Amino acid sequence: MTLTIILLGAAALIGIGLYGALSQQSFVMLMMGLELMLNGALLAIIGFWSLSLGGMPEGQLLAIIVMAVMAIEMAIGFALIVAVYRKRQADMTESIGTLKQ
Amino acid sequence: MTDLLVTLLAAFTVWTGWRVFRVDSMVRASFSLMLSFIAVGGIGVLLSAPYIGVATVFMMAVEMMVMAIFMVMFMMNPAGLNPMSMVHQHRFSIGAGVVAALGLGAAVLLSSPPSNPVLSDADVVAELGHELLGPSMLIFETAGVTLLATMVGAVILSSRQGRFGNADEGSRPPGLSPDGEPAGRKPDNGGEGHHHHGGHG
Amino acid sequence: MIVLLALAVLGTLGLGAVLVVAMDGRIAQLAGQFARQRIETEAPDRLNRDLAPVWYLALAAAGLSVVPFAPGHALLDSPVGIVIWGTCEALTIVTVFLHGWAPNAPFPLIGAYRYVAIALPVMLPSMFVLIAAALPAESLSLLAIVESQREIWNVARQPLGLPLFAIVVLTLTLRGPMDFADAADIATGTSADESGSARALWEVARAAMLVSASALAATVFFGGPLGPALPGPVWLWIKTAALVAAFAWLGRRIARTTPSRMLTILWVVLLPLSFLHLAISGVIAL
Amino acid sequence: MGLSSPDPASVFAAIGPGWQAPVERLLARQGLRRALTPRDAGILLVAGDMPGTAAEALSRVHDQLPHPRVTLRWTIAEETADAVAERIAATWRDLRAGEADESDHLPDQPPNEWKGVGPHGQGGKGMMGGTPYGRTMAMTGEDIRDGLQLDRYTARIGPFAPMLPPGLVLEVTLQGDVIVAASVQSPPFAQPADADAPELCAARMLTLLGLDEPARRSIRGRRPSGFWVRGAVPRDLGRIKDAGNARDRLAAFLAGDSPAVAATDLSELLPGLEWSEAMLVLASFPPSSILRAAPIPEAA
Amino acid sequence: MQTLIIILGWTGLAALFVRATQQPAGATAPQAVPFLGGGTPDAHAWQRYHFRPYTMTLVFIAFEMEMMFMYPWAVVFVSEGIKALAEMGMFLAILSVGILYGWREGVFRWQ
Repeated sequence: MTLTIILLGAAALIGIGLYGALSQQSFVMLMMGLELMLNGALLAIIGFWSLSLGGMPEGQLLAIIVMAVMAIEMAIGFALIVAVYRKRQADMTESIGTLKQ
Repeated sequence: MTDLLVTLLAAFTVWTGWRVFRVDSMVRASFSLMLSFIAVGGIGVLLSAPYIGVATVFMMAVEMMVMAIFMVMFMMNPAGLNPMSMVHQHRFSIGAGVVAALGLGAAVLLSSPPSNPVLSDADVVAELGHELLGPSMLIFETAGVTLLATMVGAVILSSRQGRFGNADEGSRPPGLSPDGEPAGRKPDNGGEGHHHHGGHG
Repeated sequence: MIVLLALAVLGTLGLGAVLVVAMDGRIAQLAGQFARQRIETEAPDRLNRDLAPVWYLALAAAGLSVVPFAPGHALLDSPVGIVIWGTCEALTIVTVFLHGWAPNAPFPLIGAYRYVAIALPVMLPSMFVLIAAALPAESLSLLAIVESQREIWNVARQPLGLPLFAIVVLTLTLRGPMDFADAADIATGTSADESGSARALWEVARAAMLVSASALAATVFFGGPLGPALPGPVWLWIKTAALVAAFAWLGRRIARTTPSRMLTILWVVLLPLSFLHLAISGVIAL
Repeated sequence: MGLSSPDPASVFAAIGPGWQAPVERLLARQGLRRALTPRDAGILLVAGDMPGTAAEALSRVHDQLPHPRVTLRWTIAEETADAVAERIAATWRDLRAGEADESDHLPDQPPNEWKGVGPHGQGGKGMMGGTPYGRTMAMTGEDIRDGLQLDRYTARIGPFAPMLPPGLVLEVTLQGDVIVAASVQSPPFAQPADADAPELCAARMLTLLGLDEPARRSIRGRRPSGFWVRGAVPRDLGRIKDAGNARDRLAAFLAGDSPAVAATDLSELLPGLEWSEAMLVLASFPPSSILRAAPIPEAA
Repeated sequence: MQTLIIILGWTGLAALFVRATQQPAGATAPQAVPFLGGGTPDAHAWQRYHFRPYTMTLVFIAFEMEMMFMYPWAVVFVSEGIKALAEMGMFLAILSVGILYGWREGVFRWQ
């Protein structure tokens, strides 16, 4: 019962995150969507670890890894945004295509 | 009781997650996302994962603070003084989001994961510590290397002054006195860069 | 028992905040301010303006809740007490930022960003110091940290800890050398456009946070409720009051440098010092 | 110190020509407190005869005080500081008893017409256009330090800003908290040599360093105490030919000297500095040298 | 559960306290102008704020992840002994390289 509620919440978070990541024109808002999807993943991991896996330590480790992925995604993502903005004065997702030249 | 609290927190995390894309102010969007993470952390605390739960709040408070800084830095109209909407392929995105949520939700309802709750007297923090230093030692050290690569990558990408001097010459600030050295950042950086703390000539 | 502990936290916070304000000689001043007009700036973020002092007070109370008032008795008897305290620190940064962001005015905005730049790296020494204190206790719980100090207080066993933590306390409470949010050159920064009861309330919240942080320092470095003859809570109060006085005195005496320079100092001097502190504490604990 | 300490009168000082030193000495007294922002004050102390150019700014500062508020004038050189302190204390008692208040000087009008425009009544158009809630939004521009073209915020600061010399109106353009352009709109008010007194100059810098109590001690002619006072000023800040840097000048002030500083053009001195650094540099000049540095506007 | 209820309780109490002590905020147009020493601004203060140490914050969030590993490490430090010291020493040494690199590139000050 508890696990079902948690997993439904996680599914909704992933859905909202996917919507945000696909629909936002701005790079930073797109990253919000990604974070939200990872948030859903985190929620699901916590639920599984606690209610279905009997507290395997690997479950906690996985949650930490998800958080590390978020941190890395943010650091590299924002650094990329700064680099793009410096070149193009824009933070739109479209402008990254023109950066490749 | 626990079920009720978990339901409330799950509803809260979904609602604040939705608010992220509905509010105009970037600061509110960032901290709405932070509230979403806090609710997830709260669920963790409820489900006898005290360390992971609290640490989620701890890490995400910091990360969303940084998120807010960058959101305000690079978004037009960061405070949402004018109402705005910066979306593309809107219908498709809504469809994708709904399909993903419904699909995952259906999978959840149809499957029946084994019920094997964590023992209430288990010292989960110590277990994690032994795991980190024992079987998962390699993961732990790999994470260190990955984080190092992240730091170096972030510095290279975002910092303008490269290894061989500034990427930008020609925008040197004026001197502190008419014929003095330039104010602001000096182009000659490198090993002793930290000596000009405020960076003034 | 829980009710008793909750009352102890509330009483300590309330009376302690009064004590802090009294030590600054500002009781009458703040009392008068509560009656004055509260000015609203142009197009403010009302929600965050009203919530910032709420968070600040709630964080002070939550931080104090993990502090044991007697050996074995804390309101928040959590196995991860110091992580909860670290979370309070992180959320305090958010709170101060929101306080400066909300009025939509230049000086508060500068203060808010300046504070974030300084307070984020300050979290690193803070975490290292608390983790070092957890090493001999073999637990993240403050109850265990108190128990581990029965023989010798951490202040003697880990000498670098208290000075490093003093910086953290001054940052969290916006005092003296670390008061980058409310500096004089930006006309009291995040509070520059706040008047009357809102201004006084922010001062009260700062005072409450000082009590909370001092109580934590008393627990981590001075054995908290441990002591001869007197009951545990009394020892905690004595130690907390002494630390409050010490931190307030330090805050009035040390000069504040420019934010850019302080940032460099934090990363280049204080972070290696906290590495060193952790290494020393680790070797001693083995 | 202690529970019995009385409520000091909270005074925001609008200092006119020639009154900087007397006002600074007055507000360092026991029982008085110099507010750094009018939001924190109950009494507006107007010292000296204000030139007509500063009248509107004075009204603006007056209106920014929260109610209840009272204006006091100190314009007669014969009136001693003791007498003014008495007057302030009496007014403060009235104020706390709720027996005095003043209404706004300026009309209650928003800076721009905006009500009712736009889909949410916010007054702006599109993403960045119009005047939402009565003001425009800042626009991007060149940056002189790291080349990220983010918003430039332009404002006129002064003549009664407590961190600037009285009378100085600076039009500054900020990117973040770094000054990217500065121009002097009106020079500081002329002050007699008394304002250059080393203990006053030291007190101004000590206030910026967060040492309020030592600053008051310095004004009262006692030795200010504090840790890391000189060291807190960055070493390379505000270096001027023949007059050392800001740290040297602070050391000289503390030792009781008032170094002569050559005139420097503020619009060249300030850009590139972070705001707190800029304020420290300005405070490290005696008022007379800032007056010489500011260009005299063409005779009106 | 107790943890959660206590923290929520403090938040509620703080909100009640703030509600009880605060007067309604309001101002006339000249009162509401942000304080600039008598001067006036051109635009809203809310802007694409050029936060100067932005690279520092990126290094910070990467470095701060190490805390996640350090807390559980601290709990088992004494029981694992010298091995724990060595492994964490290596981990911190790896991350310190990043700090040193950032320092050398001058990211720990206002850009």
